[in-house]
Amino acid sequence: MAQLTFREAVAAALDQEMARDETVVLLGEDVGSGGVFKTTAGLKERFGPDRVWDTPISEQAIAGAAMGAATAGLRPVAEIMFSDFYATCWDQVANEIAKACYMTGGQLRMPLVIRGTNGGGLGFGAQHSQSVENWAMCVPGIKIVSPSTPDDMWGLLAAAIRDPEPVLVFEHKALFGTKAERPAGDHHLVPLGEAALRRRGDDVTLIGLARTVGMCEQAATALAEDGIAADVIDLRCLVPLDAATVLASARRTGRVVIVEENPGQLGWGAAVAAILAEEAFHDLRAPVVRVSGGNVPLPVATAMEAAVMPSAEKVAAAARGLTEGRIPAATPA
Amino acid sequence: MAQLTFREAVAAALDQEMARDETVVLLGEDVGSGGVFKTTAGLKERFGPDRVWDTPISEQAIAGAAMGAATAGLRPVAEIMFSDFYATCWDQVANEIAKACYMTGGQLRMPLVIRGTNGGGLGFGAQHSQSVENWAMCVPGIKIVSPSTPDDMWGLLAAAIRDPEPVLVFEHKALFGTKAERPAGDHHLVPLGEAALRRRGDDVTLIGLARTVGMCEQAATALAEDGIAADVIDLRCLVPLDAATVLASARRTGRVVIVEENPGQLGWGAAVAAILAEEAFHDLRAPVVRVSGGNVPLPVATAMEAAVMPSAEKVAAAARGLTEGRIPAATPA
Amino acid sequence: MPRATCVTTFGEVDAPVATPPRAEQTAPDLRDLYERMLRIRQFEAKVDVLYRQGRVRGPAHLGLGQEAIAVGVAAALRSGDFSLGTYRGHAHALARGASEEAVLRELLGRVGGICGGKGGSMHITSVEHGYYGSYAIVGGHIPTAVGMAWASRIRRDGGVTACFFGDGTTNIGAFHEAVNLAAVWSLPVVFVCENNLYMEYTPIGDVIPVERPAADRASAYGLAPLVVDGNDVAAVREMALAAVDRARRGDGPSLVEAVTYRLGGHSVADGGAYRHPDEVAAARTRDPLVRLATEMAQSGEMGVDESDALVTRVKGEMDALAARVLEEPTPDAAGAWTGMWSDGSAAWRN
Amino acid sequence: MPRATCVTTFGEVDAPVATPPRAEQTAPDLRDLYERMLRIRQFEAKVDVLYRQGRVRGPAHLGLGQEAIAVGVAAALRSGDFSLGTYRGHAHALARGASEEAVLRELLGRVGGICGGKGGSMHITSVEHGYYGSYAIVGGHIPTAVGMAWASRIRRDGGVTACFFGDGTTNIGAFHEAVNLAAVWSLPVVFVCENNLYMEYTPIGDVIPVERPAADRASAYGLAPLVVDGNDVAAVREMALAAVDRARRGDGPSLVEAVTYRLGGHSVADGGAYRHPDEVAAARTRDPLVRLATEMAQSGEMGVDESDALVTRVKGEMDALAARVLEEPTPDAAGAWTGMWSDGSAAWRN
Ligand SMILES: Cc1ncc(C[n+]2csc(CCOP(=O)(O)OP(=O)(O)O)c2C)c(N)n1
Ligand SMILES: Cc1ncc(C[n+]2csc(CCOP(=O)(O)OP(=O)(O)O)c2C)c(N)n1
Ligand SMILES: [Mg+2]
Ligand SMILES: [Mg+2]
Repeated sequence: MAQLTFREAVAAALDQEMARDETVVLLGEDVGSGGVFKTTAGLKERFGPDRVWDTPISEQAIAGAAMGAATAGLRPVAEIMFSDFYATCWDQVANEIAKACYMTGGQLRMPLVIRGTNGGGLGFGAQHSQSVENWAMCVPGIKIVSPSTPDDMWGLLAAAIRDPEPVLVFEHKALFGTKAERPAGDHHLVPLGEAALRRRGDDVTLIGLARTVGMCEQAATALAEDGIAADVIDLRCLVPLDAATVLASARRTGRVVIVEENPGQLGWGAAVAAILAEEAFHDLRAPVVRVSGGNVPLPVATAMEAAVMPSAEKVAAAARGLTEGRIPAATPA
Repeated sequence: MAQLTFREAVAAALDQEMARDETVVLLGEDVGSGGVFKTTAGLKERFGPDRVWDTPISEQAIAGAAMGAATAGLRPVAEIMFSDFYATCWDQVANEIAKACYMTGGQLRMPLVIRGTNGGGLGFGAQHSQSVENWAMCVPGIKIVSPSTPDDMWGLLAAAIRDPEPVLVFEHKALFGTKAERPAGDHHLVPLGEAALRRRGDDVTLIGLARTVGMCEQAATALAEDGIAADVIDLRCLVPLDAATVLASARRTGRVVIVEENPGQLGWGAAVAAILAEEAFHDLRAPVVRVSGGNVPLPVATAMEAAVMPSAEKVAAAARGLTEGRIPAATPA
Repeated sequence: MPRATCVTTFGEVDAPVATPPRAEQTAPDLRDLYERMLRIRQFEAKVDVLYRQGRVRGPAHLGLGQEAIAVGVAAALRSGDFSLGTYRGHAHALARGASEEAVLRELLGRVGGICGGKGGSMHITSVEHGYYGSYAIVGGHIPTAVGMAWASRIRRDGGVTACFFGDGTTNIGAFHEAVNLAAVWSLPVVFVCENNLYMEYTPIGDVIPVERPAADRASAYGLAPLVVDGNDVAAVREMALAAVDRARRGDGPSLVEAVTYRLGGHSVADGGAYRHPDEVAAARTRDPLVRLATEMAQSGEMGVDESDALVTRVKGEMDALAARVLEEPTPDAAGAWTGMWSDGSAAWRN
Repeated sequence: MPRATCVTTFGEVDAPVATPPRAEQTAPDLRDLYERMLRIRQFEAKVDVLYRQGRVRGPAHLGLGQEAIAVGVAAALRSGDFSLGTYRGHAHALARGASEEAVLRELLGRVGGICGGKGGSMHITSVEHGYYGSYAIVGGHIPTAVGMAWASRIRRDGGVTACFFGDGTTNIGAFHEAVNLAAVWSLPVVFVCENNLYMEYTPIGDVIPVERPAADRASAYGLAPLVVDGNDVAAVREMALAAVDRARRGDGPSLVEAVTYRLGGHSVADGGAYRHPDEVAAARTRDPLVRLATEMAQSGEMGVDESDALVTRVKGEMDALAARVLEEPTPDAAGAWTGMWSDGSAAWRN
C-alpha cells in the first residue's frame, strides 16, 4: 500500500479542496515556494498565483486578509508558520474572527482556516515550540483541530476547509515525518467534533491530542504488559469537543489520565478534567490525573526539553499510580 | 472613617509607589490626563512628564517599551486601556516578557506591571468586556493579580510594582465605583499569592476572583438563610496561585463552587477544578461545579449580557444543588 | 501627478490629487448630500440626548461634525462595494443606507436591533447595504478591509472597499501591515483617515513624529499623499470618486486624509474639557452642515427657509422614531445562547 | 543635510548622511575590524559544519557575509550601551564581546552555555557585554529596544541602544509602532536594518511596495533615509558613529539600512535553491572579508601572507574550541525546573 507522511497529508488536503472548490485560496509567508515545512509544496505550480499568495511578514494582515476574504465569500486558508506567532495577530483571531458572526447578529460569516505548526520536542526553544491550542480554547467562536495521524491530517483539514466557521488547525511539527497508509480513494474527509477511540480497555482512560496520542498508545502497550487495559481517546478537536465520548469512557473505566503538551497551569486538559469532575464525579474511582507540559517557557537542551514534555513513560506511570489506587506526586513547578 | 473607591485605590497605589521609588514610571494612552477610567488622575501633575508618559495608540510599543525599560533597570507600569487589547500586544506579553528571564538563563529581569481593565456587565460588547486573565494563565512566566476590593486594589498593585517579576493586574471595570474604608496609614501592601478567606463556613466552598467574589459573598448570605454555611475564598492572584488555601477549604467542606467570568470553555476555574479533581479527590463529597461566563462572545442587550454572566443567584443555586446532593443541569452552550 | 490646493480646516494645503476628475463624473446633487448629512446629524443628536437620559446601554461615539466624510465617500461607492468603519460608525452605516430604525433599536436594546442586540453602538453592521461592520479595536478592521478587497481582486468583480479610521489609528501596527499589503498586492481599497485632530483626549500632534498622520505616511507604501477638506462634502466626494475609480481600474489602493473636527466628546461620556472652548467654537463655524447650507443659500440652490424646514422635519422624525422604539420590547435572554455559529447555534461541545 | 554617494552591493546609491563625521572621530583600526569579522566568520563556519554533523540542537541562522554590520556598529558603541538582535544573532553577541566558548556551549547543549541551555542559537544573550538578547519572533524585539532607549532617556545617562533586524521585518506592525514611538519621544536608539535582500525564501522586492525596505519608510517617522554599504565595515562604522552620536546628543533615533547579502541559506537547514547561482557567486566577490583583505593588501596595511596566516590560526582556534566543548558534559534535566523567576525558582503555585 502507498504510504503518506503527515507533511504530505497537509498538501493532499489542500490540493483536494482547491481542486474541488475554486474559492479556496491560500496565503502566508513563503507558501508559494512550499513553505518552511514543505507542507504547501507544488500547490502554486498547480493552481497558479491567483490561488496561492505569498505575503510579507505581516501576521495581522494575513489573518485579517483571511477574515475579509471569508466575509466576502471566499474560503481562505492562511498559514501562520509557527503557532507561537498567533501572538502577533491575536487581535484578528480572538477579537475579530471569533466574534464577528455573533456580534453582528449573524450578518458576517467566517468560513476560513488558519493553519499553524505547533508543539515542541525539536529544540526550537521558547518562542517556536509552544502548544497554543489553549490560547484558542479561551476564546469562544473558533473551532480547534489538531490531528494525530496522516489520515486525520488530511481528512480533518479538508473538513475544516468545508466548515462554515473559522477553524484553527494545529499541525504538530514533530509529527510531519510520521507515515501511514495512504487513505483509499481521492476524496477524504473526517468530520469535526468526533473523538476517535484508538484503543479499547476497561481499566483506565488515556486522553490525548496530536502528538500525545502516540504517547498514550505507547503507554497503553506498556500497561497491557502489566495487565492494565486502557481506552485511548484521540480528541482530534477541542472545539467542538466530543465530551460525550470522553464521559462515556470515564464512566466505564472510572480512571482517567489526560495527556497534553499545553502547560498544566491552564491547558485543555484542565477543561477536560473540570468536565469530568463535574459530570462524571459519581463514576470516578480515582483522581483525574494530568500529564501536562511543564509550567515554564520551553528550554532547548535535550534533557531539559524532555523533562518538560509529556512522554509515554510519564503516562504509563500516572496510569499505574491510579490503578494501584495511589495518587502520583505532583509534577514539579 | 474615610472612604476610598476602587478607582481611587489604583491612583493611591501608583502614587505611593512613585513617591517611594523614582524608577517607577507610567506609560499608556491618555494616562497623563488621568485615563479613560480616571485611574491615573493627578499623577502627571504630581510627578511630572518624566514619570508619566502619554503614548500613541501602539500597544505593542507600550508593552515592549515596558519590557525594555524593566530590562534596563526601571520599574515601568504600563496601561492597556481595556484588557481585550492585550490581543494587540500578545506577542510582547506572552512571547517576550514572560519568557525573557528563563530563556536567557536569568540574564534578563522583568520588574514590570501592566494594568488593564477587565470584565463585563456594563454593556461594552464583545470587544471591550472580556475577562482575559485566562489568556495570561496559559502562559508560564507572568504573575496574575485581580483584586476584588479597594483595599486589595491598592495593596496588591503596590506589591505588584515592587515584585521583581512581570505582573499583569486586571482591574474589573464594574468595580471602579465600589467603596470601602480607606486603609489606615500611608503605606499599604498586600502580598501576592495569598488568597483571602472572606467568610467561613463548613458546608460548601465558594471560590471567586475580582467581581465574582462579591457574588460569592452575596450567595453565602442567601445560603446562610437556608442554614448552609459557606467558605468564601477570594483568590486575588492566579499566579502565584494559593492552591493550599483552596485545597484546605475543599477538604474541609467537600463541596466546591468555582465562580469565574472567564468562559467556561477554558477559564481559570477549570485550572482550579482540575487541581481539586487530582489533589482533593478523596475528600470531595460532591462534583466540583463551575459557574462560568458563557461560551459565546459577549452580547450588549441587558438581558442577554446578564444571561452570560455569573451572578449571586446562579452561585447560590449551584451551591444548593451540591448540598442537596443534586448535580445542577449543565449551563447552556 | 496633478496637484491641487485644497482648503482644509487648517488653512490651505497643497496636495496632490491621485487622478484627475473622471470625464464622466456627474456634478453632485448637493441637496441630496445635505439631506443625508442632516439625517445623520439629527439621528446622532437624538442618540446624545437618549444617552444622557440613561437609555443607551454601553458607550456611544458620535461623529458630530464629521458627517461629510461618511456621506461624501458613500456617494462615491456603488451598491455592491464594501465599506467598514469603527466604533464611531453610526454615520458610516447610515450613509450606506442602513435602517435608522434598526440602528436605533440596537442602541436602545430593543427587539429588531440591527445586530440582534449583540453588537451595540460600537458594532453596527448592515451587510445588506454593503456596510461590513463597525469595529471597536483601533486598527483591527483595516486588515479585514484589505481581505475584502483581496477577494474582489481575486474574483476580478470590480468591487471596491472603503475603510474608515481615525488619525490616532495610523500609529498602530495593524494599519501599517494592512496598508502595506494592499500596496504590495495592488488591491482595490480606499483607506480614509478621518483626521479629527484628536486621539481620544490627546492632540494628534503630540503622538506622531510627522505633521500629517496619514498623508505623511503614504510614501512608505508607495502611495501619494492625499489630503482633503473633510468638512466639504463635495470635495470629499470628488476625492473619493478619484480614488474609487483608480481602485476599480486595478491601479491599487489610495490613502486619503480627510481633515475634520469632532464637535462633541470622544464618546458621549466625555465632556471634552481638554480642548480650548475657542478651538471648539472655531470648529463650529466650519461645521460641514452649516457650511453647505450657507453655500446653497448663497447660490440659491436651497433657501434658508427651506433648510430650516428640513431641519425641523428631520428632527421631528427622529423624535418620533425614538419615541416609538422606546415603546418596543427588549430582547429575551435566550437569544444570548444563539448565533455563535453561522447556522444560528452556539454549542461548543456535545 | 549632506548627501554621499555610497557604493552598495546594488551599485551606487545616492544617500543622505545624517550628520557629518564627528571632528574627533578617529580612523578605524582596520586590522582590528578585520580580525573581529574573521573570528565571527570562522565561528559560524564551524557551527555550520557542526550542524551538518547533527551536533547542534534546534535551528541555527548564520550571518555569513553580513559580519561587517555587526562589527561596524559594535565598533561605534561604548561599553554600557545596549544592543539587541535576532535569531541571526551570533555575530551581534560576539561583536560586543560575548564569549565564543559560552556561545558554542549553548549551541552544542553543554553545561555553561551562555543561556544555561535554555535559549539555544536563537536566543543568545550576553548582558555582561551589553548584548541584551537575540529574539526569534520577527520584529518582537524592536519595541523592547525602544524601551531600553527610553530608560536611558529618562535617566539621562547618555546610553544608546542599537537594534538589528532584517529587511523583511520592516513589514511587521511591531516595527512601525516601535520606530514611531522612538521618533515621537526622540529616543537614543539606532535602528539597523540588515537588508540581505531576502525574507527567508522570498526576494524582498516581492513583498514591499517601495524600493528600499527601511530607507523608503524613514520619512513616515520624520527620519532621514540612510543607506550604507553593509559589506564595507568602515562605512558601517562611520554611519553608526554618526547615528550613535546623534542619539547620544539627544537628537533622537536613526534608521539605517545596511545593504548586504547572506551567503548561506536562511537557516542551516536551507540550501537556498531559490537563488540563482550567479547571484550568489557575484555576492561572494563582495564578501566583506575578502574585500577588506584586498583593500588592506593593496594599501600595504596587511599582506596576503599575514591574512592567510590569521585565517589559519583563527580556524584552528575554532576547531580546537569545538573539539574541547564537544567533550564537555550536557546539562541536567533538573535545570528545566529553575529560573522562571528572577530568584532562580520556577513554581507557579503552592
Ligand atoms: C487597540 C486599541 N487601543 C486603544 C483603544 C481605545 N481607544 C478607542 S478610540 C481611541 C482613540 C482613537 O483615535 P482616532 O484613531 O483618532 O479615532 P477617533 O476616535 O478620533 O475617531 C482609543 C485610544 C482601542 N479601542 N483599541
Ligand atoms: C512574526 C514572525 N513571523 C514569521 C517568522 C518566521 N521567520 C523567521 S525569519 C523570517 C524572515 C525574516 O526576514 P528578514 O527580516 O529579512 O531577516 P533575515 O532572516 O533575512 O535576517 C521569517 C519569516 C518569525 N520568526 N516571526
Ligand atoms: Mg481622531
Ligand atoms: Mg532578510
